[in-house]
Amino acid sequence: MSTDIDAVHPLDTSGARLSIKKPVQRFDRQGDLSDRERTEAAMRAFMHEFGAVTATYLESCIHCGMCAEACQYYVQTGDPRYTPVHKLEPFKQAYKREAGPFALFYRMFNLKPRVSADELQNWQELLYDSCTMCGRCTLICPMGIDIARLVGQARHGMFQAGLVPHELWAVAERAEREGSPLGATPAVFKDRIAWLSDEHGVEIPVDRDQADVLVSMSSIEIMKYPQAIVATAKVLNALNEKWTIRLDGYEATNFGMLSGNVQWQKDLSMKLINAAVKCGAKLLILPECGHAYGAMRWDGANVYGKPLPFEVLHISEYLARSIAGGRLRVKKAAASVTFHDPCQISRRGGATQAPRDVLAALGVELREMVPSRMGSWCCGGGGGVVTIHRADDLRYRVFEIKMKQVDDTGAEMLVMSCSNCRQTFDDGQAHFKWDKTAHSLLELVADNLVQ
Amino acid sequence: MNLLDFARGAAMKWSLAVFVFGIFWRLTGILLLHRTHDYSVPRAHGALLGALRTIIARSWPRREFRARTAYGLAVSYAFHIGLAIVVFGFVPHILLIRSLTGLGWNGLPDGVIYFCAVVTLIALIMALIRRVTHPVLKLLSNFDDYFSWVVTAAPVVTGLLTVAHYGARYETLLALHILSFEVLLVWFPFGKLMHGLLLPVARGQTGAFYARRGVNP
Amino acid sequence: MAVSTAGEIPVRVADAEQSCGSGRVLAILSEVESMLTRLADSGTCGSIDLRNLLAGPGDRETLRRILAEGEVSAVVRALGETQVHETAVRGVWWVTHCAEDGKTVAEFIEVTHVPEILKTPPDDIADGLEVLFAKRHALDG
Amino acid sequence: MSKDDSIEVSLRKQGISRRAFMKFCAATASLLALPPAMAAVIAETLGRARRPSVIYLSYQECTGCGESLTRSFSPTLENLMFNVMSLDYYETLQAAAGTAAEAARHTAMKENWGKYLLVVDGAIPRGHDGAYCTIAGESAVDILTGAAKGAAAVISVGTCAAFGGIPHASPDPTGAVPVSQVIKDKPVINISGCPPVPEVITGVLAHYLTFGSIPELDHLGRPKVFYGDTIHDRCYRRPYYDAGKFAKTFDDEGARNGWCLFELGCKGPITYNACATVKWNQGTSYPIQSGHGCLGCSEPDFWDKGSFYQALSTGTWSGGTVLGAAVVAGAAIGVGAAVVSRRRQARADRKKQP
Repeated sequence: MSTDIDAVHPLDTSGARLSIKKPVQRFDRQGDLSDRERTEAAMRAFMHEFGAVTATYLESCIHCGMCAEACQYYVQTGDPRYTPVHKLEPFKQAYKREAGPFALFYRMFNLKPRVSADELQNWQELLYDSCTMCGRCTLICPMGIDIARLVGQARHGMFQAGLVPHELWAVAERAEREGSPLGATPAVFKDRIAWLSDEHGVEIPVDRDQADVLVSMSSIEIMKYPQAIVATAKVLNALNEKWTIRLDGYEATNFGMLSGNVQWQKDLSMKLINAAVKCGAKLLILPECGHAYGAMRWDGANVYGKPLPFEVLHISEYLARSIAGGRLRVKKAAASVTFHDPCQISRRGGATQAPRDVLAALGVELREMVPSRMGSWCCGGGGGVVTIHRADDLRYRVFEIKMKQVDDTGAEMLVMSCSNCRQTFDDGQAHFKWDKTAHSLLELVADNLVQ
Repeated sequence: MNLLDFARGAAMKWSLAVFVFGIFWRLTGILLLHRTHDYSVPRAHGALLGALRTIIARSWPRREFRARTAYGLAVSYAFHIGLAIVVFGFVPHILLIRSLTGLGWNGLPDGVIYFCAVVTLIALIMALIRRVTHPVLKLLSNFDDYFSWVVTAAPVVTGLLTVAHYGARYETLLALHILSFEVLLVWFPFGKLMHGLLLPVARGQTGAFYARRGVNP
Repeated sequence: MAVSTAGEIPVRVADAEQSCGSGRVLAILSEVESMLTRLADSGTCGSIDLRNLLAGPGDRETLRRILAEGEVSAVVRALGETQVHETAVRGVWWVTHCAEDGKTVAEFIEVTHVPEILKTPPDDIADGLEVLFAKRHALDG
Repeated sequence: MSKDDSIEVSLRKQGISRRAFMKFCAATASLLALPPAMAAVIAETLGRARRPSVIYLSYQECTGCGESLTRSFSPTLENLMFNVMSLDYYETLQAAAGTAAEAARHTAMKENWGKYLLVVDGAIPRGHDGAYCTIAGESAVDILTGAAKGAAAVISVGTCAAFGGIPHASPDPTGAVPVSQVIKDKPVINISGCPPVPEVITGVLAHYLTFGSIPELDHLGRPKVFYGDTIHDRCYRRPYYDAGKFAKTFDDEGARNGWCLFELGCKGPITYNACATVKWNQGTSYPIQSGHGCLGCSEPDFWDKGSFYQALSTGTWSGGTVLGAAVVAGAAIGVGAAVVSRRRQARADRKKQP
């Protein structure tokens, strides 16, 4: 008996301190489905994804392994399991067996066996803990396979199988139930607004019937960086916008999307869309949040099933546009700055130039990280990974890349436009006792407004 | 009927038939699966241009990836270019292409072809060594990878033996060379070699998808 | 272009200077050189059959021009002419066997003091004696 | 001239000098690609040998091979060649006819039983019990079988005798077969070619006379000394092939410059014969030197291997309809596969809803 335990948890005598080697990766399960029910549920969800575009990607992989070289998890650990396309193995196997052109033969001769619950469980770590869907692999793939998008699709099956890391499942479930993943319920939010309005002496309109601009927030901002709300209000008031926050639709984060629940993703997006439609907004401003941009700017209309009747802008885009139009004036802020590109806004969202235009208007010396913009390294907290506690060690390892990048610029100030990145930076700063603090682009602008 | 007659006759006919049959099967089987309409407002127009740009630009890695991919890339480029030169530059091959398609062009001197074939073979061997030693490639590789390697390397080896008249009589070597290529033709649509045709589709759809977002992937 | 007579057929005579076979000519020359060395050192004779060596148009002319004509020329009349020439490279002979219609049937380079065909065979010497005896007998008579 | 004389004695009686004989031996050694020093050995052996009896049978043939044979060397040397043999039966050349001719054959066979050389040109029709070719009421198959019984060796001259040749070509109405399919218990030397190079025929005879054995043969029964290399290997135009310079038509600049004829369908690379070295008409030329690609006539079934003008590296099939059908079938199955997958997906979606 004791030998079994020793085999599962062998002594690690090679490290700096003596310890037990990391146990076999644990996985979480939701619900009490049987293994068979779990795989069948996963298959049904996978099947839904196998359209022509996904099929082309899954057919095209040449097993060249280049995607590993773009992935922060592989680069930092050298563990081949973190090869991005390997994370899709069960998804790919399901495709070949169920929907590909030769599926009939794969099934007839069992050339590709049925995906098992064990496999799905083993892949939980690969599809969640070690993938932020940052899309660097999409950029390197010589066949142009959008691996990050496929990981998102594979998560749909994982959710249906009830095989999501527990914390991520829990925040998603809370978001669906309470409207916010982090306890920023309408009541809590309302209290916060009232308090912030008093404290900072800014007017924050709530629940206007009619408004040109609807402002949404991230729970992370509401709960952890409430200054962002004040900063937003300052900017919009300075611009004399007819704007509002609505308590029936304010949450921009979408943990339904990150965890892989299509229905919850839709529910969360529809709240925001309905609120904007209700107040006749011409513009929906998304907060400093990366995945919110992907969920609303690019997926919103598809969830809605038709083009959205309003424009969607990330706050950095809104700032850049306002400054370019001469409506918003900012003071020169003398400092050297480096800017962290949030993956979903920059590499996968296309709003890469806007924050740089804003920084240029602020007159700061921008010291770009190498690489930056499209090729930028992820902070390691995206894709819901920052919520998963068991992934902390791995996350800190990949964060080392980011710290080195920032240090190498020698810039005095670190700026970004994503509160999820920001909280990942804050956590990394605390863990490593690092001397760099992450700042918000929006707050930097708000602090330097010309009244 | 000897081996060469078989290779030039029935085997060529049926291998070509399987080749086109398989290609159409696989392409229609993939491309006719369902598609969804994207209702999001594009940041930029020119999805087609984006597709074309990615189809071409993705042939070369972005600056930030170059150092880490240089070796694998050099090896793959070596055998891809080598194969292209040998397949499209050697006069007997051009004649085959002309007899099938009516298109012809001038060939390269044999010395150049032999050199390229040897380089190609060396690069293929290096690629194989890398595949069986590199932890990532070892993990990813399956039967398709190794079999596709064999059917790609076999025509190069038999071709070199044929021009060198080494190992058997010329007509036997020529027959084996043609047959080995026919095996490649038969395998092409069903394995990873199909990436030759899927490449523009996969790159193109990514290029078009991100061009809408104003991203140049 | 209609060709009505043989003379109109556009024929180009291969140029010996641009012969593709010059590599072969060089190979023959080096073989001749090693044979000549052996002849000088140990008296061993050698010969090269040119049949399969001078395949390209112009090869023969090139080789002949290089070796050039020497001091000795002889003709053997037996079943057609056999021409024997010493080349300018002494000890190197060019032997051409022709049939009665003048066509070449075999061609050799011989590296020797005297080519075998010039020497009188023992049987023929006996024949010679008989002939001489007959001629002298006739004069005596 | 007595049959019992040695070859040397019989030649001397014809007034052929020793020098002339030496010259013939030198030419023979050269022909057989033997080292020049072997001429003396040939002279020695031939000098002492008895003149062998040769019986020459002709079946489904055009007499091209015989025409070729009688043009080996120049007339004088050719005479010499025939003079060292005793050609006891050859319908084309012999004066005798009818029953006298058949009697001559039977006499020669009886007198030289077990020692004579049997030369055959033409394919043997086996269809309808050999009814397509009979001589004096006897079928070709029977005559050949009978004559072969007493032969020391059998020589098939020409592609028809060696491989079936044109009579055997599709659709082969007479069931023509090569000699080697009729005679299984005797060594058969195949001297293929349509016709064979004359010097190759005489060379093989000379080899047999000199060494008393059959030369080393390749897997198709052809003497390696003449059929050991391809035309392509020995072609003087080979450097152009290696340099990638090809004539594209028979009257373009490349053709006039004497470039390689591969693109014009030359079968030199797969044809084993001595044309490029021995050449034709006393070493004057050979097809490629005269501007035409090799037809591959010394190879089996050369007549049925597609156009003479189609390059070797191309296919010999014509199957546009097969390819068209493959496209349609592939697309149909692909569409079917996609439809099936879509249905399965729709079913999965329905199951997912509740």
